[in-house]
Amino acid sequence: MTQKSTRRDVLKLAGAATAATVAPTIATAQSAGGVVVIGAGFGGATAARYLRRAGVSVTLVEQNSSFSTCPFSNTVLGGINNFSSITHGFGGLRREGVNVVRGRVNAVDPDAKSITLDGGDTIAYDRLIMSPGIDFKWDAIEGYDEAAAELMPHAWKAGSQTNILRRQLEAMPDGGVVAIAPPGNPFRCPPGPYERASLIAHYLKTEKPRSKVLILDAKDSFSKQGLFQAGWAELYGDLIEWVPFSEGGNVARVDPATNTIFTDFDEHKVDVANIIPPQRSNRLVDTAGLADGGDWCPINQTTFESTIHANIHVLGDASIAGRMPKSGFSANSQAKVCAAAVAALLAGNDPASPSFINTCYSLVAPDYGISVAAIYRIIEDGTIAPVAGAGGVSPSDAPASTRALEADYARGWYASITADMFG
Amino acid sequence: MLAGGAGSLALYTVTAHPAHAELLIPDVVFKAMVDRMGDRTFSESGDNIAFTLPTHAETGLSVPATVSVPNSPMTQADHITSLHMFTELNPQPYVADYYLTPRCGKAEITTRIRLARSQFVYAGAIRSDGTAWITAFYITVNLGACAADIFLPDAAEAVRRRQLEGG
Amino acid sequence: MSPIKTMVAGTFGAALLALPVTLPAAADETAPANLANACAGCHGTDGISPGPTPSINEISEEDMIALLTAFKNDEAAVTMMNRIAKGYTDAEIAAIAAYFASMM
Amino acid sequence: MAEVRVAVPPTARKGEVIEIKTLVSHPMDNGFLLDYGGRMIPRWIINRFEVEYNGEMVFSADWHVSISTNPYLIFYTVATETGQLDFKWYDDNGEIYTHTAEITVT
Repeated sequence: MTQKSTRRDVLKLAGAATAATVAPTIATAQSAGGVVVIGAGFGGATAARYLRRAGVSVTLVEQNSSFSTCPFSNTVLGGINNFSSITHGFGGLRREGVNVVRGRVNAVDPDAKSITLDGGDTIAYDRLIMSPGIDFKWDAIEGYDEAAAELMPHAWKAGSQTNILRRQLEAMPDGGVVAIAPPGNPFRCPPGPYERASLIAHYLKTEKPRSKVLILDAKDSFSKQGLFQAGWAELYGDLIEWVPFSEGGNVARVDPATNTIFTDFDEHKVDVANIIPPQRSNRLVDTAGLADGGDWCPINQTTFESTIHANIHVLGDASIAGRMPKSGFSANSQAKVCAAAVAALLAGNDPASPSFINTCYSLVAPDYGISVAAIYRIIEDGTIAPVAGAGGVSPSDAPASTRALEADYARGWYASITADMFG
Repeated sequence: MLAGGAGSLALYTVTAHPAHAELLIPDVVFKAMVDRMGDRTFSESGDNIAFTLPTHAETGLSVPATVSVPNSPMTQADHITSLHMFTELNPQPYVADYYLTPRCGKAEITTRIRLARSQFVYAGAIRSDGTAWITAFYITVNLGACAADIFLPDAAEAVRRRQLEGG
Repeated sequence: MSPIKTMVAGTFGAALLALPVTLPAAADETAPANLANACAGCHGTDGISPGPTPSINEISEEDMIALLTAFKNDEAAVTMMNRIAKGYTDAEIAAIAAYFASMM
Repeated sequence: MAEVRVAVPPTARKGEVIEIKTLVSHPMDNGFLLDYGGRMIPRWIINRFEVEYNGEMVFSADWHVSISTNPYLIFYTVATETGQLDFKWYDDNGEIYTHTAEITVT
């Protein structure tokens, strides 16, 4: 293995070895009907791609013709990137042999081992991988429903919501107040609201310097808090104000007609209201009871197979993956473990022990990046937990050059992970 | 029903609720229950108490918790007189005791509690006829990446938290 | 979140009853692919980076072991890899290095 | 002196069950922690909370050291008549913090 050889030689060898290893897998998968993956996001696209790389026949069902990422959508809000830069097509997946089917899934039938699309088509599966993401709890904040979200956008699924919020920021006069209301834990992308506050502040500082960002928080602490707050003080002075839960930040009610936010004890009339409501797994999982009456889906932590129904794997934000946060990188890492486990199970082999990483960059400004990372394994109690002594956040005393380098690596992260998802 | 009196055994066995063949309460929690709820028979609550907490808390500093007896009519004849919370592995088992009257109209409280580590948290309710229900919830207290906040606004709070996390 | 369905356990029972998961038979050692694939999120599929993150697909096995070990022991300073490398045993570092080398 | 904040609906229909939210700024030091110099921070909490509606106690609580910093509480009461709700928080140090809210019942 350590013998020196030219790159070309090893490529040939590796190719031969791969073909020999995966041949039985292909046979098993095809005879059994193959794998269906629901959702072409960080979890689903990655799972489909890595299954295909393992020689498994894969159908990927996605309701949209392209996928826009939540990661880096804050750069669109901050006017740094345009929306098309965070939107990805599925040509690469198709070229690699993934059967991408556009359709909206309306039911999963674990007994028949099939899914039904809007319009009535059914697709049978041997194993199903669901990475459907989140839905919002529309009843959690009084007055905040889907209609209200058109006026007070959540922008917590990238798409038209992102554009609504960006247009509101562009239309806001100088001196206006932008409120961001993050939910309590757990929710998709824990540092996301604070990166959003940062990049909106960057935009306002440049274009509308008398404006304010007001964070009305349902929590008393947040991810990378010390780094964010130090960056805010350094870059934006008092442009960003954070009101934690214990100082009355919790949003209880909204009035979209007047752009008014009612916290437990106060009311704030604002110019732009970004309400990020509490979340749960995508309601599609309810068609098969996969959340077991709760908000998120319990799963086997090694294979991501549902503990409710065999042959259905749930990963990404919708799943309870031990202590991993609900992030795009988590879903990407989980998807590769899940794909390997599914390929092994189809071939009649035992799945290998998993290892996961979560790496998360946040931009405090375009040239000011901070990060957090952790390595995850299965611990004695059978759940996914971070490896002690590893990971952690960027140093608090890092020089500007390090912040700039981490901002570069944030862009590298995005280029790499989206290439890893979509080919 | 619970067997054994206050503090006489380390574990108490309940077979009242069909869903749970055994209900085991640590001695320290049982003593606290007797102290705050009285030396009486405790029944596993079944569906009587709704005890709502997150299954995972990102830190143990401020965990939302709701204790409710949703089906209590809260009339003079039939109401909840108190709601209680206890912890298994905090330095002390006592969290809070709430004393209700029929004028509350609804047997429910929501508060925020601190938890030193992953553990069972217990809730109790006493009905006006003297019935006492107990229930429990296992909560995992995290300090993981992304969701975790390793830095804090000020050093004193950081020390507080370190101590708290260390139990 | 849903109202609690109780699971009450004593001090001695808690640790066991708290386990919601039964593990399937899994190999004791983490598969090299499971270790190495996680790198792709930042360094690109098979270690080939399309952006500013360094590619790691053409680092020799010896160099990769030396690099990761240096990061792990804080003998080389970078932005994030010191934090990442600490999560792996020496054997796992060797397995990752061999995995990438095998694809060259 | 702790800052107290209370949310009571200013008006309600007779017989309506109203939600009351309270938040107090208080460290709620639990007595088990050390300060930065390694010295024990003594226990200092609000240990009792009482609510009277037109002079009648409708709700009260004993708080212990596992209640979080800046204690937050939601509870309920029946809007029986126009009048006032008197809130009292009892501090370990002997201070009593008070707040009064008016309610109009129709």
